[in-house]
Amino acid sequence: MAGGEGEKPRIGVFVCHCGTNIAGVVDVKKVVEEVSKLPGVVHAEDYVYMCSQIGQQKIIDAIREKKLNGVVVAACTPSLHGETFAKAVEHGGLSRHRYEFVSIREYVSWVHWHDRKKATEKAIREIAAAVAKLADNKVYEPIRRAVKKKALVIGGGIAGMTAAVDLANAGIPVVLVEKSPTIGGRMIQLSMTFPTLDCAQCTITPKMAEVANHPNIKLYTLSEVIDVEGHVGNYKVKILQHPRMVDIDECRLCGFCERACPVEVPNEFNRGLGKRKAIYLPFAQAVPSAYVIDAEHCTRCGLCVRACPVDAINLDEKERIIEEEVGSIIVATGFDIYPPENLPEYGYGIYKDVVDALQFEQMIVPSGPTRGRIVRLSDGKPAKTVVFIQCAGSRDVNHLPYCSKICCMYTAKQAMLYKMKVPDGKAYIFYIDVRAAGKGYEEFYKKAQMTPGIHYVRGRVSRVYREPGDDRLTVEGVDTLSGKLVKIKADLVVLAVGIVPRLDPELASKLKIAVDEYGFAQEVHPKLKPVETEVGGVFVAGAVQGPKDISESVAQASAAAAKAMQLLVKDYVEKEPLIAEVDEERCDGCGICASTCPYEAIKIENGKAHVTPILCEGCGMCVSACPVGAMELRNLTDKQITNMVKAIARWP
Amino acid sequence: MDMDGFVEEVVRISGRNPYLCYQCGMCSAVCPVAQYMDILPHQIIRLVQMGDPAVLESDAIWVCISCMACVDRCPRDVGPGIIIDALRQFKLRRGAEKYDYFQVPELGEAPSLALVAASRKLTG
Amino acid sequence: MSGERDVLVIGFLSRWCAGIAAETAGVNRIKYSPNIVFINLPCVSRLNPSHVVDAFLNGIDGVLIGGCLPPGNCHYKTGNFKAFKRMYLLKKLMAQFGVEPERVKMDWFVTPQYEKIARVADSFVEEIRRLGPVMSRGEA
Amino acid sequence: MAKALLYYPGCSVKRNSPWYEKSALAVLEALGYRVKELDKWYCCGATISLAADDVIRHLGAIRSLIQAEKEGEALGTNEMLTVCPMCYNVLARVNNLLKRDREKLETAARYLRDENLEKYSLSTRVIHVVQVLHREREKLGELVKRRLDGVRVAAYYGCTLVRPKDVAVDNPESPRVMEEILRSVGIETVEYPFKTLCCGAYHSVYRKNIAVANSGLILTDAAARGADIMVTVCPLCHYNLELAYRSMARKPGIRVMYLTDLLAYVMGLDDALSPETRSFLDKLREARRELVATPGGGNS
Ligand SMILES: Cc1cc2nc3c(=O)[nH]c(=O)nc-3n(C[C@H](O)[C@H](O)[C@H](O)COP(=O)(O)OP(=O)(O)OC[C@H]3O[C@@H](n4cnc5c(N)ncnc54)[C@H](O)[C@@H]3O)c2cc1C
Ligand SMILES: Cc1cc2nc3c(=O)[nH]c(=O)nc-3n(C[C@H](O)[C@H](O)[C@H](O)COP(=O)(O)OP(=O)(O)OC[C@H]3O[C@@H](n4cnc5c(N)ncnc54)[C@H](O)[C@@H]3O)c2cc1C
Ligand code: SF4
Ligand code: SF4
Ligand code: SF4
Ligand code: SF4
Ligand code: SF4
Ligand code: SF4
Ligand code: SF4
Ligand code: SF4
Repeated sequence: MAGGEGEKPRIGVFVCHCGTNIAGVVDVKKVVEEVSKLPGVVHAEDYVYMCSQIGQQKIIDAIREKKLNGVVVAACTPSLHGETFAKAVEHGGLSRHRYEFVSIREYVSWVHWHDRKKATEKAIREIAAAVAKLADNKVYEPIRRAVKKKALVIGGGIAGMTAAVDLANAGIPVVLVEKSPTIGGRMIQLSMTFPTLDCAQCTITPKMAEVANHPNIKLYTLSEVIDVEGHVGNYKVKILQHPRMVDIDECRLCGFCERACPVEVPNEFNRGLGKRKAIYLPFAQAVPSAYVIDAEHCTRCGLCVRACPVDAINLDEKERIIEEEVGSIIVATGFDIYPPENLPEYGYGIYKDVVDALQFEQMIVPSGPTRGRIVRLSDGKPAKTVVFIQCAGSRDVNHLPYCSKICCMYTAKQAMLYKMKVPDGKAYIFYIDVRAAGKGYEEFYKKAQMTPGIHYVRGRVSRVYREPGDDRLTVEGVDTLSGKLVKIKADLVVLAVGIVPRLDPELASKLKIAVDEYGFAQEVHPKLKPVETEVGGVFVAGAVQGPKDISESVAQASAAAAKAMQLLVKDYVEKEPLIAEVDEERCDGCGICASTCPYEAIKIENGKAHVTPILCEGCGMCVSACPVGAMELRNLTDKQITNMVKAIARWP
Repeated sequence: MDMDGFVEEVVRISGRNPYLCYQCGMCSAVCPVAQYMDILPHQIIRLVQMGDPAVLESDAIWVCISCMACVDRCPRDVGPGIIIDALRQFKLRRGAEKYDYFQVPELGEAPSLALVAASRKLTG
Repeated sequence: MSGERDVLVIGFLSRWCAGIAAETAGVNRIKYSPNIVFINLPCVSRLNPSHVVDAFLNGIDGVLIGGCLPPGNCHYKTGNFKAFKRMYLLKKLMAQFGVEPERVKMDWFVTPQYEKIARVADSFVEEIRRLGPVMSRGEA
Repeated sequence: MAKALLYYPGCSVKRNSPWYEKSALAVLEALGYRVKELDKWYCCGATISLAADDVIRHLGAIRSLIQAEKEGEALGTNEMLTVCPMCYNVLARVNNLLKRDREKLETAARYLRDENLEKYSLSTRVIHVVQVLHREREKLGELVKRRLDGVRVAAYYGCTLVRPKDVAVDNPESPRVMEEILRSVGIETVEYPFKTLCCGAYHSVYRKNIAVANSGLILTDAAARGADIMVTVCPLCHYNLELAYRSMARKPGIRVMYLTDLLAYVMGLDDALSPETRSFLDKLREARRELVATPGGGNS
């Protein structure tokens, strides 16, 4: 590969129009004209779509024909096409270190559309800075780091399980960490699922069994990731496992302990509609298939210990910390529903007959707290009229400004399932818009609309209350289409609550992944990198990244697994060699740099500082800390920064 | 009465953006006096969006009592009650008055604040 | 350019949160003053106070330093905190160079705060306009 | 330590509800407050001007806020007490408006400069008597002299105490402060869904039918749930509820009174009560006491 070192700079500048995205604001012809005059520039051209095949070929041709030893591309952003042009430059026979990307779209045309003249000037300044920097860029060999061929999946819902099984099937060992006592996530709480109306448990339990039995999957339940160290290909994680107090291998599911236990608490599995003991089996198909003690409510009375025929219970079990080394991490911690308590106007928490959508799912399940009967929870009488309130908390600046995406569909589903159970019942669905964009979704919605007894009412409910002496609820609202105020007597009101991410800020900050303004995990690019995070080797899957139904969660999980595989099938990752470098002549071994480095990448040996390449992340903190200027950051030296500043200031 | 540009003026007086409204109907549902209106609050906002001056002739804009129920609950923070007040202002600033002191039967008995409020709302 | 020249500001951004916030501002077409030119660094802790001084000597009128939020939790663990301490000292020293300390501004951003970056850029450029050009810039 | 409050009376309490003022001030005094009426105050306007381009109609409120700031210094308080929730609403909203919108403050200052009023430094905190009672509810409990066992009370909030959100004294959708105050003095409360439904406000002088209908619904619903008394803190709500009551053919067994009347009664502050209120409560108390004392006695 031809370098540029020592030679006189022969730099080519390529300015992209991006259709009118850039050229509509920046005067690209003027840019080309001006940058041609910059010292070291021997070639400059513009093209309508630089990232197209033709655009890339222009770069390759120019490198060859004009004997360029440096390339500056001024276009969108490095996160979008940085790699595209790096490849093209390499194709042309230059090192990628002889190329600089300048963002004149996101940083110029898209933010300065109100001032074309100044936008053009700014584009020129930016290019001038890159040209100035490029003159001193050196070529370095990449640093290689061995890859730990193992993956960590956080969260054992449908997304996490899918990702884990995909990886495991590809022969990659997987560590699956689940916070609750069982895997299954939200999906195991559901009755039937749209758009096919098949049984959620029947779909998900084979997947759970696969996880339980897969030789390549190590499952830690009641566990949390408490520490993450390292980098793409090489992460050290610490996992805290809370005591289960029941031996998974010994427990025979006889249930004697449960009968003996005197402590009863609301059952979270059906959102408090039923009760469970302090020692309990979360649900029949739980994985691992063993009882568990709820440490928070257990009084340590010991009755269960005496009842257990196989001595499976150990009340003194302690939490433990497990360390694992993995090459990649997939975050799939899912979602929670928006707390219905925040909507007191709908009577949740005041009237028993107002339930949230997850509770309603549990009422439909034959094994659920109402044995599959749709009844008034206040008196057990059949629910002949049910009102569903969509967008309960969603699309509302007072609650969640975004659309939760799944509630239109699950409400249509719930209304249809209700009608199957109560053929003479009436269902009213209050909605703003019905969002049914998906394969088979419109058809599903249509089916709900056509079901006799289901009435879609386009409007909002203002309040739900019980009139004195009435055993039903009064629902007041409006039908915007007829312009009439409506009042419905209902036996049951179901709140189609929105969904919120379940991403512990602490976990996010340990992983160093970004979250969006609502707390959902932030992908790198909504279209082109939807499962990648800013952190190398860390991917996201499922509802933690944004509202999603099961199909989408599964698709994204498989995508995340594929991305992890791409990384884990390699023997090593190549690392940018743009790290810190010591000038041994100048270094006097003071050690300030070593104490500054957050990665312990610097050691003082024989009175001189030494950088361990594999550890250095290239932050440059040590460089600016060194009192004698002995430390430099490759291709971002003090001289280069100063030259960039000068170039910006100099033009015109 | 010259209606040209009435939407712009209503937007300016209210300081609110009627185009944010997605016609959910929450304002009409919560309005404590909606059943006395000839058109409902969400329809008032719709007519403003469409620039239809018929909205100024509705009785509903005089029925609204600025109770702020819709303003607090509107999921798009449109402030329907504030826009309705601006519609009244638009008319009042052009001389319309909705309130005749001589109509009041129990002037002596009602608390002064009822009279002050009514005259502010209905006579500008 | 004739008469009093307009001001020119450089913004050094950490390329993680702050840089992505600036990029996101672009994706969302949030307009801000073109008088600011950004230079992305791996981390604002790469910045040496001398670079800032250099900038003023070369006629740059203001320097904005955009790190990641919150201090102490940067992509490189402690980088933003270290940068903060350095720039704090620098601001104290600046008066001695005869440059108003207000010409240096440090702020913190997280990715979703893309509107903040535009707001800060605008208000900083305005502030620098109030202070006026630092000195005449070299000819082309 | 004597706690002090600056008192903004407003037009209606003085003119239409002297007994409300009396009982409110008596209860506050019993709680150890020094309540000083502002030397000068200006009409708040009863309803805030919602026009974004309006300043003139806020001037009355601004003048009062400034006056409170001035007088507060000597008294060592920045709290301006209101008992009428409409005054509370207007004053608190104007205060917030000024805090949010400096330009408005400056425009107002331009008008006010002519009158030699200094610029307002935004330190006044507008507070409603319900907020004071709520924060002192433990102490209230200690001051109880009479019990009202068996008496059930519905609290009515209306609009202006809870809307808009930025001046709400409690969660606007399900306020509880009055119930908590009542329970702290041992009074049983009744839940009903219309405690923040508008009573009809000024429509009682313009479209009386609306005020009568809304207030009537509020009253009958609470009565049907077993409330003996409906308490309010607003002279206009009080008027409308009574208006509705008078116009009802079948009268529900419920009596409207001010929250502070009831408190004054249980605290034994008899001088602060109108003779009618006092005799009504005496009788009710007797009746309920017998009921509670009779074994097996219950609802008949
Ligand atoms: C009422 C309702 C009805 C629905 N009906 C349907 C339907 O009919 N069809 C359909 O397609 N979709 C439906 N959905 C949506 C469906 O539930 C979701 O798409 C799906 O559950 C998302 O899966 P997930 O794995 O991303 O998240 P989850 O199911 O939430 O799983 C996340 C898992 O991560 C675990 N976890 C959380 N935090 C941590 C942590 N810090 N460490 C370790 N583990 C952690 C959780 O315990 C959980 O097991 C419905 C949703 C609701 C609310
Ligand atoms: C008007 C319009 C506006 C849109 N705007 C947006 C937008 O703003 N944002 C957004 O996210 N999405 C947008 N989309 C959707 C977006 O275009 C699609 O999601 C995307 O193009 C789908 O990509 P694809 O690769 O699946 O299919 P395609 O883009 O259709 O690519 C399929 C390729 O396969 C080739 N092909 C077909 N048959 C054969 C064969 N038998 N053998 C070999 N090759 C074959 C075709 O020639 C084609 O090149 C828009 C779509 C339309 C129509
Ligand atoms: S390189 Fe970037 S700026 Fe140019 S056409 Fe492609 S996307 Fe647009
Ligand atoms: S008694 Fe023992 S074996 Fe039986 S379910 Fe309980 S823990 Fe398991
Ligand atoms: S020790 Fe705990 S789990 Fe066991 S019976 Fe007692 S309370 Fe229940
Ligand atoms: S999916 Fe439907 S119900 Fe859910 S928030 Fe969106 S529009 Fe509302
Ligand atoms: S700070 Fe500089 S001089 Fe000191 S040891 Fe590090 S490189 Fe050497
Ligand atoms: S550049 Fe950063 S990671 Fe590398 S040695 Fe210096 S301080 Fe450490
Ligand atoms: S509540 Fe708001 S968004 Fe809904 S119809 Fe009324 S004004 Fe429009
Ligand atoms: S402000 Fe007017 S329109 Fe809005 S709820 Fe109150 S009375 Fe109805």
